[in-house]
Amino acid sequence: MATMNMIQALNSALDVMLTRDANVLVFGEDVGYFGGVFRVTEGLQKKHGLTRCFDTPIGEAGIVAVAIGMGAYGLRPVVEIQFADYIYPAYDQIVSEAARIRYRSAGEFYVPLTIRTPYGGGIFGGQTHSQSPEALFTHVAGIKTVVPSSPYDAKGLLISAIEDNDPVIFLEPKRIYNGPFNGRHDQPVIPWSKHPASEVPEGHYKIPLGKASVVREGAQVTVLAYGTMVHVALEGVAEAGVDGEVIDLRSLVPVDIDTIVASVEKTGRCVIVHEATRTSGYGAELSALVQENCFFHLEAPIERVAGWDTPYPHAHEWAYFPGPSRVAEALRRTVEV
Amino acid sequence: MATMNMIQALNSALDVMLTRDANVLVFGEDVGYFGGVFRVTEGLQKKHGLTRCFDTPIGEAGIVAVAIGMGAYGLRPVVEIQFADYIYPAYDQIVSEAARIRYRSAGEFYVPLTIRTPYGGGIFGGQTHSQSPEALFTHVAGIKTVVPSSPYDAKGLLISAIEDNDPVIFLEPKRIYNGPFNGRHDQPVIPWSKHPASEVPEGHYKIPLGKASVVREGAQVTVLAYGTMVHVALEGVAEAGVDGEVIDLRSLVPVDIDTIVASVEKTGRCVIVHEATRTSGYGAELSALVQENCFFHLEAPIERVAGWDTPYPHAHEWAYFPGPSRVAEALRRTVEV
Amino acid sequence: MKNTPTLSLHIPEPEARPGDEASFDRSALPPAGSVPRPPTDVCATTIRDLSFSLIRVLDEDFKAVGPWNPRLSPDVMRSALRYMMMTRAYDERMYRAQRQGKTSFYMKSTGEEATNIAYAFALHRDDMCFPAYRQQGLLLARGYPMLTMMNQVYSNAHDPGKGRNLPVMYSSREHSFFTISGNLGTQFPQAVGWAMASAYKGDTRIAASWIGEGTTAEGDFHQAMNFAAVYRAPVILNVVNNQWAISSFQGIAGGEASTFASRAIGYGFPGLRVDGNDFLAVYAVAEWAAERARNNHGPTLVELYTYRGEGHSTSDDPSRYRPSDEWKAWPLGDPIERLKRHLIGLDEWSDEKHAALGQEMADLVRDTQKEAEAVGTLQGGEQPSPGTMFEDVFEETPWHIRRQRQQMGV
Amino acid sequence: MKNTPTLSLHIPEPEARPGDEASFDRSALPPAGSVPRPPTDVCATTIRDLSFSLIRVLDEDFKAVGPWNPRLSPDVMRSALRYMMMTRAYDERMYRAQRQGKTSFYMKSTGEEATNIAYAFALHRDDMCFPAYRQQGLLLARGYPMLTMMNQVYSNAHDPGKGRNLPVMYSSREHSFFTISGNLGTQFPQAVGWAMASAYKGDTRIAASWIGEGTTAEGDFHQAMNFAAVYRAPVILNVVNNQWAISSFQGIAGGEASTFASRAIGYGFPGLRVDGNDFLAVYAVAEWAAERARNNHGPTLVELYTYRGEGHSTSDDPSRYRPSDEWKAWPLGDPIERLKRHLIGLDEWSDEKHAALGQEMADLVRDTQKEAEAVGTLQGGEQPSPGTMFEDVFEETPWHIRRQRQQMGV
Ligand SMILES: Cc1ncc(C[n+]2csc(CCOP(=O)(O)OP(=O)(O)O)c2C)c(N)n1
Ligand SMILES: Cc1ncc(C[n+]2csc(CCOP(=O)(O)OP(=O)(O)O)c2C)c(N)n1
Ligand SMILES: [Mg+2]
Ligand SMILES: [Mg+2]
Repeated sequence: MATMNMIQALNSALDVMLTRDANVLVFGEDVGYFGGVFRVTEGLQKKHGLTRCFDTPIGEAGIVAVAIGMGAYGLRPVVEIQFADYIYPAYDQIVSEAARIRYRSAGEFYVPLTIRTPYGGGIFGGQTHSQSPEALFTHVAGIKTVVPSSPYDAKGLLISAIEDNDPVIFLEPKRIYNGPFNGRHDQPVIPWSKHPASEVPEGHYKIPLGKASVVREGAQVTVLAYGTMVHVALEGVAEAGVDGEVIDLRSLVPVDIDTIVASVEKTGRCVIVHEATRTSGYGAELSALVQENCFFHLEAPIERVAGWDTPYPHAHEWAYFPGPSRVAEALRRTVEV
Repeated sequence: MATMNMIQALNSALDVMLTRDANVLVFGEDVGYFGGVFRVTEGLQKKHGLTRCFDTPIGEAGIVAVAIGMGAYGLRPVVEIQFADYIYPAYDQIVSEAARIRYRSAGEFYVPLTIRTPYGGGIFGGQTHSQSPEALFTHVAGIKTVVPSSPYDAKGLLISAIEDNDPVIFLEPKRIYNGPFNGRHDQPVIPWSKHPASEVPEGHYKIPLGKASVVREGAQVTVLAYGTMVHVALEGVAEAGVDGEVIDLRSLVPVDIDTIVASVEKTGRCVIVHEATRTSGYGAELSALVQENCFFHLEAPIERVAGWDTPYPHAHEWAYFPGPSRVAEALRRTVEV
Repeated sequence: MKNTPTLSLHIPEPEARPGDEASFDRSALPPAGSVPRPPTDVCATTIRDLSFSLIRVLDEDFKAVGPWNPRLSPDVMRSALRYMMMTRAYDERMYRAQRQGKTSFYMKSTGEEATNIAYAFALHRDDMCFPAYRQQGLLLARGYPMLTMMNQVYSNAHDPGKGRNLPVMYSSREHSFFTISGNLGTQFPQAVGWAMASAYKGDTRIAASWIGEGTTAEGDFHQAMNFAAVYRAPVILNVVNNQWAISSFQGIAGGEASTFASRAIGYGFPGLRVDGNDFLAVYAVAEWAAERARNNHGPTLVELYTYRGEGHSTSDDPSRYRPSDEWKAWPLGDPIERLKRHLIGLDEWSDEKHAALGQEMADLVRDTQKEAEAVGTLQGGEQPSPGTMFEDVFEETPWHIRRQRQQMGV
Repeated sequence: MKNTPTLSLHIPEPEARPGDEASFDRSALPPAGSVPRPPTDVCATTIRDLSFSLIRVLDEDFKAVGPWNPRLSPDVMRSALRYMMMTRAYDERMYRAQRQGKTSFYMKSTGEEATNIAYAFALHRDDMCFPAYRQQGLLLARGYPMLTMMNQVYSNAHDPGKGRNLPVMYSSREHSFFTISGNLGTQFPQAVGWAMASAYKGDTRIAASWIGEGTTAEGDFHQAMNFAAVYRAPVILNVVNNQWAISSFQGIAGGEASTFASRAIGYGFPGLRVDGNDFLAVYAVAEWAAERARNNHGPTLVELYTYRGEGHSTSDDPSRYRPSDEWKAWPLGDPIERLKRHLIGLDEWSDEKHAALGQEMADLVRDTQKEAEAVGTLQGGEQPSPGTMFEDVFEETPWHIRRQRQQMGV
């Protein structure tokens, strides 16, 4: 066991996999010599060699496309898209190719590709360094979408993603790379070392894709969240003073429907929290799923707390970011019904 | 008034706008001399000239990008993406640029761009000529998404889209270009000429974006649909023998919330129908909206009838396509609660 | 401000439209044998002019001339002729099958057979190919069963793709033939990735890919070119310039002001232009590029200069946008006819043998078609079961797809 | 199967890393004045060699020599010098303001001032520019108020962008300066579209755009090149090759095997390569390309060969990936220093005047900064009201955004 922040945990996952499997290789913009703009690939080129962790041209479509070709060859590429906001040039290769090749070829070819990308707000990144595009992937058959919320989960989920034989979009909530930010931007930053989930085994371990984690048990209302919003949700529960059950989804596709349903059947109430713009966000799918599966248990409308339906505005970081107070308000409304 | 099928109505809209406004121009793959693979732009180059309706390289990103630049200049480009399945190479230009330029520049620049694209299944087009990607646009702030279901609406909505000062994704349900297909693929095709909505004025008229149309009034259950599914929904209502109120949304963003809420408050029940894959489809947003706005009126779970969460498989056209029987089943389940 | 003229927008137009006389004046053709053949380890910067020339081996008398003559044995050439004729016969039948309603769609490769069949001979059997939709000849020439191809076209129960793909979207890992995509150009950078993987593993296999000249306009063309250049990937990137996309001529794709082969110059690797209707020339160029790749000298772009003899697909009617006699006017002839005449000139073939082979191919295709139709077509017979629709989305089917399958009761 | 060697994967590496001695051996520099200047209506196919050369006007003694000498008046050159120094002073201050926490981010253009300021002089005022994030000098030289730029950087209440954009993402329709995007390369084909629109309307205005050499790897580079070629758009496409993207050198972008200018060859239009640290050379090339575009001869690609003197942005630390003395080793010097010495050589300038101008610029920037900070910074003072966040998503705000605004109570 070692104490790691999320960057270190992700780095450790890559290191473990590069060490174990000669078919794993890591590449992307600035990930080689420099070690990535968020330092997640630091030291890997030096340790594992130039051809196993290297820089690429600034062409996200090309990065994903060559990774698909490598996957077809039999490698297990792990690529970094520098910011999720820059994944769109690769969108066609992801949704028309990576997601389709197993189906198209009836299993003759498949793409064991992991696409890591920092996402989400809270860092004054403005419109093009803050986006949360998960719903643009959850709608696409053939892709898994995963979001960790702690160093421990990050490493275990990333190893699972790399070992998975299907393409995985691995969204890294960059706001919590260094600490479990709970949305209280006016308070000092808490480092991961103060949090139990920073205890991370140094070797190989996995957290299965498709399994949620109940991070706080509660009886009054179910809160569904992922990424940074798990910590914000916990803070919102505290602020509202309600007995909320907070579920960290971890995987969005496949989603852990059993854990969700069991909780909502127990609480009869549900609040969904995400950073992405509200309309057609993944919260809509969650709301529909809960409603379909738990209709007769619901005692109050399911609420969504989400990013506003605008681009992410630089100076309005905290007015845009769905912080604990907005979560708390929704919780109060929900339990009062 | 003339009798038009949907192709003719769309052609007429383009012709009217090319005639009225020298800033309107039309381009895309095969749209010039040939008149488009679905013939929507037939005759326009000959009538309006080579520079007003022309062919482009096969580069969807380039098509949308140059249209954005033209929009910034002051033109009103109308581009065709040959199939919605091929819009992904242009995705970055659409979501990061067209959708953002007004916001980014605080209104100094804007993009009065219309992107027409045939979409949807029912034509044995297989995986790459059948997709319904609307939810990938409804999630993006700054884009309007419009889907007509009849010749009359198609022309009026397309003219509104062209005159709109923001980018509009205009999805043309290709299965109903020639007739109001109701999902009964084993029955002879009905031509538009038998349908009242094929009566189309030859001149200029508009149908406002953001207004739904109640195509069948009913008391028992509300059915939300758009595009081809409007006709399938009507057929499903008939098959189920329920008194369904069928709403043709026409615009997905902005959506006509008032019409939806009024109907569901009346019926207490709601079934949503779309062709797109179910998970994170636009039906999820509709379900969430209905649930949030009408929770205390709901007497049964909202159901979604949608495409399966797989790519669109060629030989299984009718097993995949959400036809009237699947709608009818959902309606029966819903009214029986 | 200076007094400048008003600007005007240039829209490229082909030389001839329906009703006009077909014309290929622009295609100034250097004589066969006139282009030098550099060593395969040549520095790309010294052979830029090859991008603007045209490598030809068969001359007007169907003799093989010049430094690019690959000196193939008559046996190899007869075998190549066989596969070209097999492909043409196959295309002819499947086209008709679509017209008879037995399937939804078909795409012929008439006139372009040499552009890919030559690669089946020049490449190793396990070199990986990333084809577009018009390289069926390559698959036949690699020995893939024609019956299985027909089963794919018919989407019947024996289609290895389980009826999921449009007709002609073949896939065969065993034949090193990558699953064809309906999205243009996506396979080009994937081929580069496969080649990079092979180099990364210290393998000896190389990759090849094909796209049409229209498809070079996609961003993926640039990704392929750039990644191939940066990492010196052992890959052959082929652009089949058959003069037409669907209704748009190669000028709309960017072919008015330069050649497609010359795109390679800006990336710093060789771009060769070859008579695509000359089997020997295509073979020679493929062999050159393969040897270069295999010896770690990196990628080659090959422009295969040819003509699409038939409609784009069964959904197309070319008489609406080009003169109906344009194929006849094509100055580089028919690859089958040319190879046949070459072999006859060598006394290794005859009109009688040719007619007999034609008949043999027609019979083969007809018999195979009967077999395939005995299984089923899109319209009837044995078809893939709907339940298979839910398989292979993921390696393991997750709950939501399982639930949907249950809901459908299959 | 032949006995071939095993393949290996090539990963480009720069000549020097931290700790190594800085080196630019590869940059073989032709002497100033040695490159011929063709007429602006030249056929592109005849000047392909210009893509591999380097157009230079100022020689080692800072004299203007050769056919590209634009023969600018001393007044114009002094004015250019002023804007280059203004830009450098502005960059210096704003960089420090970020370090002081007054804003979140900043990007300097140190060493690259000539690559865009020369265009402010060579283009017409209403020619439309589609910049990347490092063309602030162009905006200053077109007379945009520095105060407004600072308000943008500070995201304060007077930021015309209402605080929505990252610092340095300016926009000014009045100054024909398109709203800067955070997504690399998207503006390149947009500029082509604007130019096509101008041509379509029979206007006389042309467009210009700038991207970095790293950004040429995006698909949008290819879209811009291809659409510009096909429709002969009146546009100047500039690639600022400042040797580095963030931490990756120009070889990772495809610069090992060819020049960026040579990319134009495959599209059939001129690709010129110019000393980007030589104001006169950049001006001359801009003027040439503009005249060509204005006379309906279509696009030009310009590679501006320069060096990024500072970090990529305030988020970057270049000492981690390149020798710290690399800028000093850059063989083409500093554009400000070179223009200064040229003017001094002409007896039109002096060290004293230069020092005074330097002081004037520093004072100007300091005073303007005070004014801006009196309004507010990202950390305090008058800021855009949160309600404005909901404006301009659409021309008319639809119900769902109105409802969200109400929910937020602003
Ligand atoms: C991304 C994408 N855009 C558009 C299409 C529609 N389409 C299919 S084939 C074709 C023409 C391709 O022309 P070319 O590349 O020259 O190939 P050829 O058919 O001539 O072999 C078009 C536009 C597509 N399949 N994919
Ligand atoms: C589509 C996209 N991918 C990645 C980035 C992240 N990024 C910002 S600047 C930059 C480097 C650009 O280098 P270059 O084009 O050479 O421009 P320079 O900064 O040297 O002027 C990168 C990778 C981005 N902004 N957009
Ligand atoms: Mg073609
Ligand atoms: Mg750079």
